[in-house]
Amino acid sequence: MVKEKLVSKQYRKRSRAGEVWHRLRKNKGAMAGLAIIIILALIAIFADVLVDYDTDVIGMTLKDRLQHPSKAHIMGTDDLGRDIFSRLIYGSRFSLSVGVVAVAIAVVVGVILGAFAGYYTGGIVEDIIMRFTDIFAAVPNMLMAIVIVAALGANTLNLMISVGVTSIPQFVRTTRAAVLTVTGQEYIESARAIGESETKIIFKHILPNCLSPIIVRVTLRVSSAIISASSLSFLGLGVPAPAPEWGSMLSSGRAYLRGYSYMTLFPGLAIMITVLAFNMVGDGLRDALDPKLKK
Amino acid sequence: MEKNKILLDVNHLTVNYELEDETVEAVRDVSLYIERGKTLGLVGETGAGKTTTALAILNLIPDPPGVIKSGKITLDGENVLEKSMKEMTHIRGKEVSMIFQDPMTSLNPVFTVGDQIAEALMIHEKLDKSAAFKKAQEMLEIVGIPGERAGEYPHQFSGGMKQRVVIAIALACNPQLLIADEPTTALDVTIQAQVLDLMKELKKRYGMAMLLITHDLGIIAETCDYVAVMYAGQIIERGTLEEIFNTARHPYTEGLFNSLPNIADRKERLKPIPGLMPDPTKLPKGCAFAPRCPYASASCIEEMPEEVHFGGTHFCRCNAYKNPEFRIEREDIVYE
Amino acid sequence: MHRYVIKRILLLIPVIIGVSFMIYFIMDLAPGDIITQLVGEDASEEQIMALKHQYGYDRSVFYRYGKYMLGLLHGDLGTSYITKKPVWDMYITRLPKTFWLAVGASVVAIGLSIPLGIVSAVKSGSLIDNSCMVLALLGLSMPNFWLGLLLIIEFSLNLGWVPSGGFRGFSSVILPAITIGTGHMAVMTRTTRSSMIDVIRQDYLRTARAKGVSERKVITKHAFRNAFIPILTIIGGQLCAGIGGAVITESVFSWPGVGRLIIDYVHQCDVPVVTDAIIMTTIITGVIHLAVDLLYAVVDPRIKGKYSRKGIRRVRVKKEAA
Amino acid sequence: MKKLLVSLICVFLICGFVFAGGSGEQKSASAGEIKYKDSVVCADGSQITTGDPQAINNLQHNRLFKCSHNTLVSYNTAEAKYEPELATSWEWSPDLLTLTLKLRDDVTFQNGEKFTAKDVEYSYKRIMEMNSTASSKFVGVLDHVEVVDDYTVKLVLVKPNVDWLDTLALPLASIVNQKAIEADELKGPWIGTGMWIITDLEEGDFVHMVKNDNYWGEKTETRELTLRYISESSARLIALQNGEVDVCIGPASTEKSYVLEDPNLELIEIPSATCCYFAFNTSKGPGSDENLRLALAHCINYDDVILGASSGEGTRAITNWGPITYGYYDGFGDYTYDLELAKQYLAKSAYKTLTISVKDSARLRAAQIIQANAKEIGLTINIEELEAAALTAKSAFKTAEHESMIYTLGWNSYGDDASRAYGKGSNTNKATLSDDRVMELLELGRSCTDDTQRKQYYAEIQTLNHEHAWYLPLFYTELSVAINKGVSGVIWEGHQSHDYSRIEVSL
Repeated sequence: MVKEKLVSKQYRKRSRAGEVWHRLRKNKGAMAGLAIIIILALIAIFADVLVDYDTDVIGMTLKDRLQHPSKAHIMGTDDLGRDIFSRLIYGSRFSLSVGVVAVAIAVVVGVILGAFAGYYTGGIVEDIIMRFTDIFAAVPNMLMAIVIVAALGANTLNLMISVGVTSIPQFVRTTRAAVLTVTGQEYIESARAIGESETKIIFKHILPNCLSPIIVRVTLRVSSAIISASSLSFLGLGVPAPAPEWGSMLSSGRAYLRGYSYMTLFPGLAIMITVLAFNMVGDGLRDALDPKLKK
Repeated sequence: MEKNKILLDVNHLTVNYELEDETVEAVRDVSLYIERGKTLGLVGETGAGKTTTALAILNLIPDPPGVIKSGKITLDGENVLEKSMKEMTHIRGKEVSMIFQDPMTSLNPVFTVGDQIAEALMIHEKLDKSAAFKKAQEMLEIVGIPGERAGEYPHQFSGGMKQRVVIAIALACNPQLLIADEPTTALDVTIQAQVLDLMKELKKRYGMAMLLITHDLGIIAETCDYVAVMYAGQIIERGTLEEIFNTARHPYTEGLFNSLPNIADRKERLKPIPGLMPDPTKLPKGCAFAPRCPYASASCIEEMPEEVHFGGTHFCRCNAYKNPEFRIEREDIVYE
Repeated sequence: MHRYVIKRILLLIPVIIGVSFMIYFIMDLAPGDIITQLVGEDASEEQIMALKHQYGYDRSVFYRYGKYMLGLLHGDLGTSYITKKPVWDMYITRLPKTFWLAVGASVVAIGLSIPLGIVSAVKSGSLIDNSCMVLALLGLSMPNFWLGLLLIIEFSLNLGWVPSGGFRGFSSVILPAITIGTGHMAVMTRTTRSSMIDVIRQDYLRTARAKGVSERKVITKHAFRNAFIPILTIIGGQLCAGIGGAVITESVFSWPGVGRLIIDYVHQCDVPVVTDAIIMTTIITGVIHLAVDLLYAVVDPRIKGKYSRKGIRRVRVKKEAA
Repeated sequence: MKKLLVSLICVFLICGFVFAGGSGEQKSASAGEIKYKDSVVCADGSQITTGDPQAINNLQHNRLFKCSHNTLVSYNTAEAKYEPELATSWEWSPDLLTLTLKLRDDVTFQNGEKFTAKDVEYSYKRIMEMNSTASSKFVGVLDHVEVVDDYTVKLVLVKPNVDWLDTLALPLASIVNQKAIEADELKGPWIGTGMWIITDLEEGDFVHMVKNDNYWGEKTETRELTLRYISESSARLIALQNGEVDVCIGPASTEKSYVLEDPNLELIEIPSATCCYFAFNTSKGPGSDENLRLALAHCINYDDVILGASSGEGTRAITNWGPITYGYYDGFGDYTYDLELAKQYLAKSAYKTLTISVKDSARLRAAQIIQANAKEIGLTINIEELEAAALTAKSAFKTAEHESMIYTLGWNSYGDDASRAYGKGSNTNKATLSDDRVMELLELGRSCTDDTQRKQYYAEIQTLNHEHAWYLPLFYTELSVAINKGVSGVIWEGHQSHDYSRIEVSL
């Protein structure tokens, strides 16, 4: 009776995921971010329903070019008479997919490499993986991405690859560090003792216990991947026209800064809000997964 | 003159920690006083509110979440709680010093120990840097550390040595009151004795009063003039060393003694107090000890016990004494 | 200590070789044809053949890389395909500009974020803290190129206070420095805050307060110095990023720095220029990282001990054979 | 909630200050007697990377070399004639294979060396051996140089070329000094005989020049001249409005109104010789199908293309030829915009899709409009965006892997310039043309001294192009330059290699 009372409500029966979700739900910023992401994802998925690609997004009406925001075009039109709002809606597809796919590439490669490097500490496997990581990490991300895109040619897939590849070192390092801590735990010893295969130990016992730092890094990395991707597009190394990638919309609005600043304002806001949402969720997740960090 | 004998007087101090969705009543209506040159031992389990009481004296309770709800703390005739931040800095370290529980973490790792001692001197004695450092070296010698080690960093010292450094910091400006918050708990037993001896010696040398917080009755027996026992934020019994050790009145105090091993009879089983201290966010209406108390009656759960005085300085808070016949069934304990 | 420094510098060598190999090959893969770039589109067959021979394009990429590395070993960074100038000269004229920009950005970032971070940590949970954190989050989420454009519109175009681009004295550094600094500031404020919050809970601050140190000094002296290491790491990282050239900001502000050098010559497939510039960046980055690591020891005496010990980098664990 | 509120406020603030753009401050022009600025700055959107006139051949460099170096002759566009520069007179041999030039005897290089015929020999030899973009103009054309005496040279050509004088007038044919180059391989070529001495060249930033007080010709009041690189057109114009620069090449078309509104500025519009055209790869694939070519020719809305690609700042091109180029002919008229006709042609074609390769944004926009136009007749167009270098490689005459592309060519004034677009083997022959009759006509034109006859040859080439639609001319880009009102003395050229050497800016 007395004992039960003493068990703090925090520890009352709830799965770990449930516990994290409970903490996350209390974080208003994270929930707002999550809501924005869900809305953006819905917009991206249903972009085809919302706007017609051929007429609204890439169809040009030159007589309507460079119109300031009005009732007909709430965000105005661009230099080829295309409705900026429609293009922004469709552009969510590119920004989100580039961010997500790029990070997915980085996660798959980075986590596997990181797990092996962390598990086979001290061996040649770790040496090779970590030296390669050092080399990749030694080149500033943006430069690396630029060189890769320049070599492969500018298109959406290559954009994803280049942003993804430059994110790999972070995941290798994060995973390795997490694996190193987990590998020291006794249940891994016992798994080894009962003779489970090493691959099984890595993927079944170690990785699931390393998830929190990886999840946090994924969310935060998606946001920077979106910025990197739109930066590359801004430099003309991204999604080829006429696709309405936000970064390239901003870039094309650059020539019309004076007098037509709305052309850069709205894509800029769109990028910022998306990135902000991912950052807020990432922050919230970090706090929720690691209560120590919270005040 | 009589009034001046009392150095520290804490009256009806109540401190809460106000968290997001709950309030911890850490200290509830605590009153205590210390005379000049005397030592008061404050005993109790972890979480009883001993440290909070001590921090309140220096007005160091972390705010938020800590709030001093009511009470008055008079130090040398002045109310500490009414002092401004700046005035407080003149009291801390000068009039009252404090030694903390864990010497491992109570020294700043990035400054040399000499600098850390000298800092107090520079603030209170207005010494310049080199003079302060010299004095710091002297202080180190006093606590038994070679003065030339003043240029070393805390991580180069062992736990016992660190606590000596902490003591040196505390005593650097000759405070009138030293608050020692479990000064030896984190140390090895052999080192404990050394540090304790050092403190006793220094106390004598400087004629300080001391508030010694501990849960170790042995230390109390060795060093204190008076003893106050805290439970769930309240002082439930207070008296001189002899009164408490020989004629403990409160069932909790009694329980504390009973849970000590008997050196004379090693085969005797320990008699721990059953149960745990109540959740400080949900204290019962009546006596906080009632759920664990072998003597508890129905009224104990309902009524908050009053202080019952047993002449002179000895009192306890227990409803059982409403019955004048009540006595604790006491076993003889030989304790030295 | 210098054993450690020497070891770190030696460790940099394989990284540089790796980076040069990687960049050289990627650049060589690039679809453009440097020869056509050089002689123009109307060149005759003989001209093209002669040039191909001259630049080793009639042989394999390994030959070209080998030749390039041989030059590098002799301290010769080679000459640009396009401008025919020594790459070193090209790089060294750009570096100071990039350097000033990086320093300017760091000044903006450090100057703003450390006070903000400290205040946020001390007043954790208050309106000030929340506002600072929201600002930091916005700064983090704002694409550099957009912020740059906004700043140009306002301060150069509308107000005419500062030049809109190019490198012309102090006033021209302001806008790009703010642009880069904002992103840095966001990260640094957050780091300062979390690091300070960790430290603020430490017992030794209570010790300091108990001996009568004023609250202000407790925070700025006792707490900050302990919280400084993560901040130092961030400063180092940002300085490195800055030296590598803030490609985006440099192109928004027509800044003649290293980043623009790289992007301009990437487009023109000038392999030596790009590879060299990236190698130089790697070296400088490595040196900055080393300097930061050495500064750790100055800030925190506990770290100094680690550097003098041997083999701290990796503890080899021998696994028993099953 | 607090956080959300603060975020919202910030967003509004950002919106606020973007839209709240006020107008820049106005500077009052001072009146009085004419005084000139000591230091003049010209801004351009392309960067200068070298001070060696023979290493490179492009517009921004040409502008520099016209200041720092001299050529033997120069071409006066306004009067359409060649004028003496370092040469005082010249004479063709009857077989059109030898050109004899008399040189000035009063010219010294900026390093103090005297200018003689030896320098001409050295310079031209250097070009031939250099293997640069400039070399291609000399290699295969000039055989050798004979120094007759100190002030007379003979240029012996491989084959007759009536346009040879034009090549000599190009900045790449500038005369450099042997001693200077031998002393300093990098900065030696900077030394010429021009009015301006290059003192500082920071590629990606600026070129700084000071006046050569020993210049042999008429000198200006200006003492220092800087060519500055500002890549962003907006930034460039802002710099002009702020008074940081005096000349701004190519203000953005949307921003021209700011120039017109500003009382201190002036907008110069120059008829351009740069033609933007659509080129089919006629050697293979869909581009080899004449029906497809004609179908596209009749469905493009050319006005939309001009509007979209150059913000309407272009003039419709009827023929793929420079408007100031020798032999211009447009007697055949425009392709009619006729969707039915276009559909008929397309029906006859086996191809229903076409890929357009483009590299930069203006061409990309043009491609997008053509893509939309073609959709109306059921022709699917894919747009492939490539790096400049990649596209160059892909569309070179020998590789020719592109299906079609949009290209711009800056036309020179001499007739044989056409072989760049039509000549077999030329890498700027983006149609990969190897039509026998066209090649014959080019050859005839090259060695024909009879004016009428030569013009007829060129007219026939253009007529053939119109009939077969190898190239679809789109528009001539319009050039504009924004300048400080006080600027004078600049020779503005349609091919954009403006001559700044006599620039003066009155205060």
